[in-house]
Amino acid sequence: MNTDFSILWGDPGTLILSGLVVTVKLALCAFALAIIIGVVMGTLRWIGWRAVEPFCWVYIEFCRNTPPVVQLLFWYFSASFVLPMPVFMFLRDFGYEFGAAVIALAFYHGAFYAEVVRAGLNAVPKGQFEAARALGLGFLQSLRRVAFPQAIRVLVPPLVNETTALIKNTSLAMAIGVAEMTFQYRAIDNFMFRGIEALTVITVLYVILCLIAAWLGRLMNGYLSKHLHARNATAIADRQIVGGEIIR
Amino acid sequence: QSMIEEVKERGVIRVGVKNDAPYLGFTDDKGQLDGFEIDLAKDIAKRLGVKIEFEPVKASNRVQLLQQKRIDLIIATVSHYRNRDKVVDFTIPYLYTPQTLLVKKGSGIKTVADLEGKRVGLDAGSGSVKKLPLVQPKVTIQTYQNWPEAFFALQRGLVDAVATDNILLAGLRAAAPNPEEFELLGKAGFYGGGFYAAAVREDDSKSRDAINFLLQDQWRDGTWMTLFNKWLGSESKLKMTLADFGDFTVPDWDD
Amino acid sequence: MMDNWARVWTPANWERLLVGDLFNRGEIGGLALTLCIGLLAIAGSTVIGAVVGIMRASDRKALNLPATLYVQSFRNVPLLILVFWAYFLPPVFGIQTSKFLSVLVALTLFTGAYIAEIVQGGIRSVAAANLEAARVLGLTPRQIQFWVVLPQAFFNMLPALAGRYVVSMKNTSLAFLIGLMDLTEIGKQIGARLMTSPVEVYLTILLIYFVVNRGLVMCLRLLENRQSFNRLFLRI
Amino acid sequence: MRGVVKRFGALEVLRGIDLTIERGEVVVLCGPSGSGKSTLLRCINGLEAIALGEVIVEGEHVRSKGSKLDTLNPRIGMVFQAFNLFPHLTILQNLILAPTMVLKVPRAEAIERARALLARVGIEQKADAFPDMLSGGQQQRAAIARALAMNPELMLFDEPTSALDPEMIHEVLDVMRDLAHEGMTMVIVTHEMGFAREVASRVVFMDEGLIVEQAKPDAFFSKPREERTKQFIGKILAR
Amino acid sequence: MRGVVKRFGALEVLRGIDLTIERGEVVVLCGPSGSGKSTLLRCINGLEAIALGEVIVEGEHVRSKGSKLDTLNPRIGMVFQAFNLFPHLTILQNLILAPTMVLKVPRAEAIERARALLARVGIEQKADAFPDMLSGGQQQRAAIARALAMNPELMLFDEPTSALDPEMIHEVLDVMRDLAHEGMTMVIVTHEMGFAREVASRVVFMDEGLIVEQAKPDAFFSKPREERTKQFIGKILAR
Ligand SMILES: Nc1ncnc2c1ncn2[C@@H]1O[C@H](COP(=O)(O)OP(=O)(O)OP(=O)(O)O)[C@@H](O)[C@H]1O
Ligand SMILES: Nc1ncnc2c1ncn2[C@@H]1O[C@H](COP(=O)(O)OP(=O)(O)OP(=O)(O)O)[C@@H](O)[C@H]1O
Ligand SMILES: [Mg+2]
Ligand SMILES: [Mg+2]
Repeated sequence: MNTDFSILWGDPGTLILSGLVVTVKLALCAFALAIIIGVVMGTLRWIGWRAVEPFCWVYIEFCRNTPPVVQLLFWYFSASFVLPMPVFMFLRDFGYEFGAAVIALAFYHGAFYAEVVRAGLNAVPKGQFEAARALGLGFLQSLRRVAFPQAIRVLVPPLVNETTALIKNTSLAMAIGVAEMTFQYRAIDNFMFRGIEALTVITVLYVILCLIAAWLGRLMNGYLSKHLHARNATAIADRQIVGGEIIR
Repeated sequence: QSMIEEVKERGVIRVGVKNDAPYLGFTDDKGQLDGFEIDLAKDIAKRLGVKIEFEPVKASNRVQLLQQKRIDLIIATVSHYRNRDKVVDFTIPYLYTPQTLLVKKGSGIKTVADLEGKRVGLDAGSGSVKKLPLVQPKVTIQTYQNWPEAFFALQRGLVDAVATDNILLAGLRAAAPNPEEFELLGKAGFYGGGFYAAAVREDDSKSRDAINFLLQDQWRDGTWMTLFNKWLGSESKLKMTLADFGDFTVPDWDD
Repeated sequence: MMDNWARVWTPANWERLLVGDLFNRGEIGGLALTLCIGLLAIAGSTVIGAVVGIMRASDRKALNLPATLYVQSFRNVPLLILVFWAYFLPPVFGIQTSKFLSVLVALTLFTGAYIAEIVQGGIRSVAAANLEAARVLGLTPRQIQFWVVLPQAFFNMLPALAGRYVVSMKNTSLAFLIGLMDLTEIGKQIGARLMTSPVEVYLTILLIYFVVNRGLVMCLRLLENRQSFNRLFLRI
Repeated sequence: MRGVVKRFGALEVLRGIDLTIERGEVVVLCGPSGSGKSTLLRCINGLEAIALGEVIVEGEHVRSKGSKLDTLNPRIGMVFQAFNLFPHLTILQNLILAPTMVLKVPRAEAIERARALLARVGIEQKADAFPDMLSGGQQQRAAIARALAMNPELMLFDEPTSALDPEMIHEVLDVMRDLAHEGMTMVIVTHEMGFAREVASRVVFMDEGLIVEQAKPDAFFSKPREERTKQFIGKILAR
Repeated sequence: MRGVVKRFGALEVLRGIDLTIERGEVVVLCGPSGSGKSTLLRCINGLEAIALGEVIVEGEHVRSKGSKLDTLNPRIGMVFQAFNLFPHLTILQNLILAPTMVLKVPRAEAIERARALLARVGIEQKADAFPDMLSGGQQQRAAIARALAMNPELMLFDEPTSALDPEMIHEVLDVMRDLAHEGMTMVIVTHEMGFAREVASRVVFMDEGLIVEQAKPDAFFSKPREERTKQFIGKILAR
């Protein structure tokens, strides 16, 4: 095996770096959108509202049972049917592949975040929410002041788990030609025949990205346990989480 | 040991071919591989007196497959580029094709110059990924996993043009259910050209020569012409003429 | 729109989607191949996961450390990258692998790391009080592990395990990126052949995946019923 | 409260309850486990929707879909068996949360009132502690104070002492006794019969979703009319 | 049991306990929460290691490192507040697990004995149910049967009724009463003073890790000697 990592100081290195930037951007955008979907959907499911229940069910089951990469391709190629033409044309010139990847990843991971949020809310003892209601607090008030602050402790570990999954899944965006890291690795392999070197580097970079996410999660957990004195919640967390996945 | 000896010993030649290039190498409705290159490969195997095994390859992995000895020979729309010569050995060409653009009718794109600020769809592994920006720096390149996907993208308006070998584009257009909606730019759109050649592993001149001789034999006894007419020329759906190949003339191989 | 569906849903296409070229050329593909990879990976990763998970739950450093290293390194790399490694690295050392094997190995190791975490969590989740009850009855540590901890751990981790199995079934779809004729790749080929209607093709694939994975989940639900599980596996 | 029927799926938990509670009354609800006592309390403040019948508090119908989205009447206080203090807030924050958010009492005023209430239940020095640093009895007293902070017209107690150790039960019952003497209207589910005898103005005995018997406490304990009641009292006192 | 001292970190939970229990005695341990009652029981069967002193059961030292790896004496049965039945096994399987595995009783014989025990505690028809399909009282009776299946010489009960509803407490106390009358040696931590008075041969009162007073139940309840005991009894009975 003749590897030569010094070539990475040249063009391949620049390519990987630009890929890294795209990967990070993609992960951040998808994360932000997915969290919003997750919180809204998770709360809706937790309420158990008859009217929206089937809708939520279909969405979540669809996402849980179909491969993200096929979803990605599906959204990408069908968007021009679904979106109104002006919107589509605007998006297209704006860098539609990136947008499609963000939307597909957010849509997919939003379903998992929703399950995490719901499980977190379920882990807050039922009496807590009832006590808040018995005091006359409104739904949103109870949610914001009582349910979420307690749920969040339970939420962090599985949330970190899902987030690393999201970061890893950004690599699928290469299938629709988003120039992220894996894409750049393929390009380097194709045109410069320096696959092994590039693969080594991006593997390390992915590990670092995932570890950063885990580290941020731990920071957040530390912050929360300092500022939310909630031993009860921790006890619940220990019980509900198996292998970092909340038992559903 | 050279590839050609190995193959004879084994009794099987493993050929990397395309399965998504209409009329060159593609899967028919029954899932069988068929096309011009497939028939060329079959003929080579016949002349070698060995069985043939096809391995569908993509532009993005065909070289690695060859290097890793997963396949013995590539006949998969590989254009003979100099930088590729560093990693594989090319045979003599079996086809020349200019490179041009496929656009929607009425798009207003007539030449490569019109591509300024437009989006062009390409296969992720095709040479045009590097070449097109050299000709037209102000183009946005969007890559796909294969050519048909790039063509869907054109259909759906995700890109304004698909740019590659004329013959591939003609195949894509002809295979589409609505060919009349698309326009192959032809001569005006030519921005380059390439010799399709078979490739064997680097530093295996013995095998390359063997394949070269077989390719020459195909020219001489008319096999090549028959196959060309069957898939691309007069008897085919494409009805391509020499003009479509940039007035490329058949070379005369002597001993 | 309707005739697009008709073009996609032909008997020949269905045959290719479900079994590939099995009948023509004896090459398995499509859903059959996807199931092959998926189920083999599930079986393999469960074995790996159980062993590594027990190692992870142990207090002994010699067991714990390598297990942790394995889990941490495989969980933090995209599966796609692992597939590329499994595909491109062995030939560098002159080892011949097939695409099938590469995908299988990558998927098995990847899923194994996740299952190890689940197994570890399952073991830790058995209530301490329950262990004390077993000790008070005079059971030895080994008996407790085998008859009290592991069965209970199994129930506790079943939902997470089922989730992971489904994920690994979905992950087989990455096989197409190295050109293995799995369901996704066959779907793409049909799309390439028809040269249009990708929406219909992808929807069809999504539907097949959905049905298969939902079915898998439902089968696993049966196990979650303690009664039937007890009848099947526990002979006391 | 008239003809109240409550079902959970096929299970009819309350099978037609008529009960009127006058202002200033202290009603003790008792009955075997599963007889529907808690459910009845929860129907009064609307935590559960009722299937048939009506619940009228101060001339107003309690209309609740029993969904998490409803806002309940803040003038009905409720104290739970499990205290249900908010673990992420200090005791003081627990007390001022609802007044400031629902009644829009200014924060300073709410704090002042909260401190007064804590003093009244005897845990003023714990204002800045978190709930899980308190003993069970102290937590329950804080929970009562939290309910009182909303100036309720009616207080519901669901087995307020059954999660407590014997020694702590006392402290809580003392607080409740004081409340009763001050004329608060209360409905109490409890198994503490001594306490019931002492403070109740009426004892209501429920079984299987129906009110079997109601009477003044003396009459109830000394000469219960129904067979079922006798059995129950026998068992409870036999311990 | 002589001079037993137990520490959790810096906290000295048992501060020198001397206690001798004769065969056939029924000892009721009582005392305020946190006084070390549960810890004492756990030291007797070796669930916790002791720091100083010695515990001798039937002439043998109980030597336990308090680690999970110890195998404990199967002749000391223990019943927990939280039942701790194995949720993945049926009641019958719960009962035969230890006899077949530890005492190597043949399966058929173990089943026979288990059924007899279940009949004795009155839940023979629940043999094939899973624990969580049973009421609390039934679960606790099953737990007692499970302990009895090992033919224990000594039974330890740690607040066996305090997780139960009043009516179920009864069923469990009845089973325990029968056991006492049959001459089983028992150590019981409980707050059920009526029961203690009836069956105990001796009541031991603990506070802050020390035995404050021990006496025959009549003497204990009617004329306690120590001030602390008086307080405690006063509070418990005042309810
Ligand atoms: N949310 C619910 N869903 C289904 N059934 C319920 C629900 N809440 C209560 N029940 C059932 O309704 C019946 C009455 O319950 P309730 O809690 O009112 O009884 P209770 O008298 O308060 O008993 P306890 O003394 O045990 O608290 C029980 O059989 C219970 O199982
Ligand atoms: N594993 C442990 N680690 C540290 N401290 C402990 C542990 N177990 C018990 N303690 C402490 O030891 C003291 C005595 O506990 P123990 O459970 O024996 O009391 P108890 O008399 O049984 O009380 P209760 O009536 O509440 O059950 C308590 O202060 C308790 O906090
Ligand atoms: Mg109740
Ligand atoms: Mg205790």
